[in-house]
Amino acid sequence: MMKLLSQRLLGPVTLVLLALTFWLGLWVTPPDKVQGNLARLLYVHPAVAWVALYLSFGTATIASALYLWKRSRSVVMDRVAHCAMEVSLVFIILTLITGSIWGRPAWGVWWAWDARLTSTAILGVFAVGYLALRRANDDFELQARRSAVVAILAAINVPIIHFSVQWWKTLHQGASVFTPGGNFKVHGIMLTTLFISLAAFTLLFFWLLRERYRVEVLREERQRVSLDEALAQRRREGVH
Amino acid sequence: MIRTAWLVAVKDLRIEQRSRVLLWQVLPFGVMALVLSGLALGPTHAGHSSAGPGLFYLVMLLVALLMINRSQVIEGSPGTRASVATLGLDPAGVFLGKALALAVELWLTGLVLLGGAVLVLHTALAGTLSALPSVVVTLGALAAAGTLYGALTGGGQGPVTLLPVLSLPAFAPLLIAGERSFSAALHGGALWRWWLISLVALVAYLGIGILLYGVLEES
Amino acid sequence: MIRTAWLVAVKDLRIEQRSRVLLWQVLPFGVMALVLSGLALGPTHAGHSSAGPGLFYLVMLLVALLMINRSQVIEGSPGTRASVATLGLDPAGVFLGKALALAVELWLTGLVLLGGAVLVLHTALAGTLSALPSVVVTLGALAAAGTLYGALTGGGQGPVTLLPVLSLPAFAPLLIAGERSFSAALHGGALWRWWLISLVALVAYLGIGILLYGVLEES
Amino acid sequence: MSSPSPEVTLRDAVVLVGGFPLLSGVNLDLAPSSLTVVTGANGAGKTSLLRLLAGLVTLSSGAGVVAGVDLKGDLRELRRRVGWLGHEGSFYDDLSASENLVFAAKALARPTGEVASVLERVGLSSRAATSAKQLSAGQRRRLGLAWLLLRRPALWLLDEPYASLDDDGRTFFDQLIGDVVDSGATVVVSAHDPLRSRTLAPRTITLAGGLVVADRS
Amino acid sequence: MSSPSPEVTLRDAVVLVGGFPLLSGVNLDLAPSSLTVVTGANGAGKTSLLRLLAGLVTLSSGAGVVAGVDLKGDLRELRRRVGWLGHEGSFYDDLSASENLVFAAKALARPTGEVASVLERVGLSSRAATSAKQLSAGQRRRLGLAWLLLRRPALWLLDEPYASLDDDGRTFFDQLIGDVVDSGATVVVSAHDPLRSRTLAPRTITLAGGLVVADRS
Ligand code: HEM
Ligand SMILES: Nc1ncnc2c1ncn2[C@@H]1O[C@H](COP(=O)(O)OP(=O)(O)OP(=O)(O)O)[C@@H](O)[C@H]1O
Ligand SMILES: Nc1ncnc2c1ncn2[C@@H]1O[C@H](COP(=O)(O)OP(=O)(O)OP(=O)(O)O)[C@@H](O)[C@H]1O
Ligand SMILES: [Mg+2]
Ligand SMILES: [Mg+2]
Repeated sequence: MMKLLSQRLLGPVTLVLLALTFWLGLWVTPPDKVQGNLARLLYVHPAVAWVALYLSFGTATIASALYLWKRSRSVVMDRVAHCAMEVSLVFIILTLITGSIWGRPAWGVWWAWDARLTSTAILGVFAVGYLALRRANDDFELQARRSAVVAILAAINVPIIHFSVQWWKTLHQGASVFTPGGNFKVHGIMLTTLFISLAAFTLLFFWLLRERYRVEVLREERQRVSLDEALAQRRREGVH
Repeated sequence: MIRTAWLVAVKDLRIEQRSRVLLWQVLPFGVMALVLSGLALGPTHAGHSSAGPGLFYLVMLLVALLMINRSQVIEGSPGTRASVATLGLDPAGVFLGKALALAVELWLTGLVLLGGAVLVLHTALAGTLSALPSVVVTLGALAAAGTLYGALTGGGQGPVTLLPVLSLPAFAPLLIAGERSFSAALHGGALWRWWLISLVALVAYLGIGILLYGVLEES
Repeated sequence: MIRTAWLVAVKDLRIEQRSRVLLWQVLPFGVMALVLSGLALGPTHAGHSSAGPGLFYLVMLLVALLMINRSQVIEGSPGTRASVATLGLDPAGVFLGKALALAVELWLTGLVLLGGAVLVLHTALAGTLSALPSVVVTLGALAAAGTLYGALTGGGQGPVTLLPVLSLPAFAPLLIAGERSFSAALHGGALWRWWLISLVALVAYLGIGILLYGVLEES
Repeated sequence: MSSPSPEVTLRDAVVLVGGFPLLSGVNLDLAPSSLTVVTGANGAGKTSLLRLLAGLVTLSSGAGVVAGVDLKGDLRELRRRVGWLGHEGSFYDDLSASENLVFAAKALARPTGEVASVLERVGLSSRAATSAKQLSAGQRRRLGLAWLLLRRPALWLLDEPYASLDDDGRTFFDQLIGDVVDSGATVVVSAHDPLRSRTLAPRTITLAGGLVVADRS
Repeated sequence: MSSPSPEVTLRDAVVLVGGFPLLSGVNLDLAPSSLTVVTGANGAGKTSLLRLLAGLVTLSSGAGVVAGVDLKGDLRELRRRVGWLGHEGSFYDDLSASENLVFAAKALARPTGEVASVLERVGLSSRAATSAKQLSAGQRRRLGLAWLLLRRPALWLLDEPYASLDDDGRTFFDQLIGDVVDSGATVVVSAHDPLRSRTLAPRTITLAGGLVVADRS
């Protein structure tokens, strides 16, 4: 019952929250004193980054670990990992795009050699590598195992990359740009909007993941139909 | 010769397209290498856009090494080489075809990486655009030279690691010429002189290849 | 496990020694790449000894890619993999053995290239010497990680080009840590913190390899 | 036919690679200590069947137990129990014939003294120091056999062992599998020619289209 | 025996690779439009002899003329006149069976329409779109034959063509070489089995230790 309800409601609630975020972000919240309307990216960029880095990559990693673990080794886990990684790649790209759009007027450049930017790009390449590996081999089992290992290997790099942010900064001052407190005066309404955006994008992630998963299952079902055909055809090869 | 060249180029590109190595493997590698070399230099050096052309060409060189390697791998096992040898293809045509296929791949990668350089290394967009003809010629020369050196080291599976050693000294002048004319395009300067060097190198390598490729082929 | 590791390491090193790939191909490539990346940056950047550590590690990374590749190639054709699989070697031992062989090769190359850096990139000799322990550990971690990624992409001949894409992001933190501690050794600074990161990475990769290498092996 | 616990049991075994069914539903029981010849037209699925039994490909659907190991279970354990001789060489090309065997012997914790006698048996003594990639086709096949002789597995899977062996080689080979079966191991051979030795009376299984279509003892 | 101009003439032919003599002084004359079978123990030098005739290795000492080309001369010209079927596959693994043949047809300026009929002849019609690396051992051999059928060379050099062909394949193959010889081409085959077809009466040459030790018509 609960399950059914949540299934029904996930999509609509996500849409409502997203609409609310945009309404609050575009019309209700005031423009920033320094950055003007540009600061409205605050309601998109951090939320997108949160989904990309932690939510979807994390889901993919946990699902992969569960797949490798003998007792829970199931196709479901492999599928979840695969789908979450795809969603993650999309959100990483969105993070890079929104960040770049923000960076161009804010810092005058599209890209800076900041640890956070670099680490985000690196994570993106990890995701691409993962997806590339998935198409590199015919053997389904091998594929699943290898990509699960890649996801886990990628995940140990996340903390390393994460900590290197601080170390890098302490060594190279001036590269740090992420000081929202300095650039924004976070009013109550802005903070609320920020949180709503986080919630909205979180739900969006789950929604996308579920849809992607459904598509994957459908694809596999279609494959199974063509598979029966292939089996019949192969068997016919024997009879002359 | 032209017919053979076309045949070979189409074959190579079809194999490449089928295996999607360019899209899924070479391009991400290029992007990654660009980012990494930026990292290795640290923000002080890489932040300067003056390092842009050099890094771009360095990465293109590494990408080219991968692709030359691949261009030899798809020629297949010794058995395949033996039978293809019995087709009696015109070696000049084979050379041109393989060089063309390689050039197409390098141009595609170069385009993406130039975009990356603009975004990541802050090379100016206008200057980058005006460097385009020189980049095209330089990458073409790289493809021609690479095909020659690929044939030199191809064949057995042993000497794959030999390729970088042999080809890097030959690529160095190309790298310098390309970097100079790219820099000139960015900051003003004698663009055409360096451009001309690349052009001469392209013509020279094409000529040498057409004349000598037959000598290099698997005996 | 230890016995298997030793057996595998000796086998890999013997094949390497017989084919002389390290001496004749990898080393010259490393030296060449060092010189070339100096060239690519132009005199303004490369002349500074501050670029030394970064370039050294960048080149070591490229060398490592070549050697990882090679370490998979010597595992031979699918047929060989199939029969070796039927020997039932302990995968943890195989992992350790291959990582050890790779590490030995990387250490040898690193030693030569450090000499090159002192000569060509003007890094201070004393500082370079004091960076040695951190270099050893970092290269060890590179070998462990590289063996893992090599097994991931090995097998068919297709995915060889996949190796750089998959492994470069993993190598990036190692590169940074190595570069930092090398720089710290040269100019004074928190050497030990970076050294520790490399050590943690080494232990982590060894642990993962021992646990998961079996999962990766050709099925 | 079905003795206490059959060495090989397959039920509706399907092997898919890239969406194509290499095996399309094989049912098979093989008794321990038996000799089986698998025949069939080119592309019928002989190699695929042997690879499945060796744990070199995974079962896509159906069920199977080989040498006491479930095919859905630990394939590494299975591989440890079988010996495999394929179309391609099965050794390190850059090591010499004897170095290859020494490696195998050490990996199996077998005394390395056996190597020389095994080389002698397969007629490669004069090529002991030649690197494997320089051996001729038949010599490579013999080296593969030598590797198996060292292994002494419980289940021998031999894919067209006759191909490129000369007359002596084939006679030796027939003797060898006779001995092996007598000593209690199970042997499965794929072949296009009937075995020559009259003293061996194998069961012959014919494949077509990835299915068993005939079975004759 | 020696008709107007023999297709193959070898005088004391020696082939050295890495200091080892693969052939140690072969004397041989082959008439045009003849069928020759080369036999010999494993490692006797059969493959090496065929490779020499195909211009795939160079002559270290001695002299030879094959298909009108001096072995010390333009080997590329020689390769253009012979057809070679080796142990390994002889095509691009990543292209499909028919794409491989279309490539060959275009390279030879032959109409690509022939490809379908050639595939039909070697029994690979149902695998036309399968990539060469996925074919079974026998199917690869058949694809190699198809490649030669397109080529229609003057001198056919076939290294153990029987290996891994099934019954049908061998019968087809015997017919094929009968036709080929009748149409005026010369065929040299290395084999461990005698040819099956009784209508073909080949000359049989036996090698041992890189030398011709027997010659029987
Ligand atoms: C290409 C450029 C950029 C990339 C790749 C990028 C990436 C990221 C990532 C990965 C996060 C999540 C960090 C975490 O939660 O640990 C983040 C957060 C954030 N980014 Fe960006 N960003 C970029 C540009 C910018 C710009 C130009 C600004 C504003 C001037 C900005 C402001 C923020 C803020 C305010 C947050 C949330 C607070 C925080 O955790 O620091 N970003 N960004
Ligand atoms: N992706 C694919 N598409 C179509 N057919 C495929 C594909 N992959 C494999 N095959 C076919 O699967 C079969 C594999 O058969 P297998 O190698 O087991 O044959 P075999 O009985 O050993 O034959 P041979 O006697 O020639 O060795 C072949 O017919 C091959 O063409
Ligand atoms: N470097 C070397 N050192 C020693 N022996 C070598 C070397 N290179 C090649 N050989 C030998 O040369 C011979 C090559 O013979 P070839 O391949 O022509 O034999 P073949 O008659 O075709 O045998 P098969 O029937 O097994 O195919 C083999 O005996 C091989 O061991
Ligand atoms: Mg087979
Ligand atoms: Mg031979």
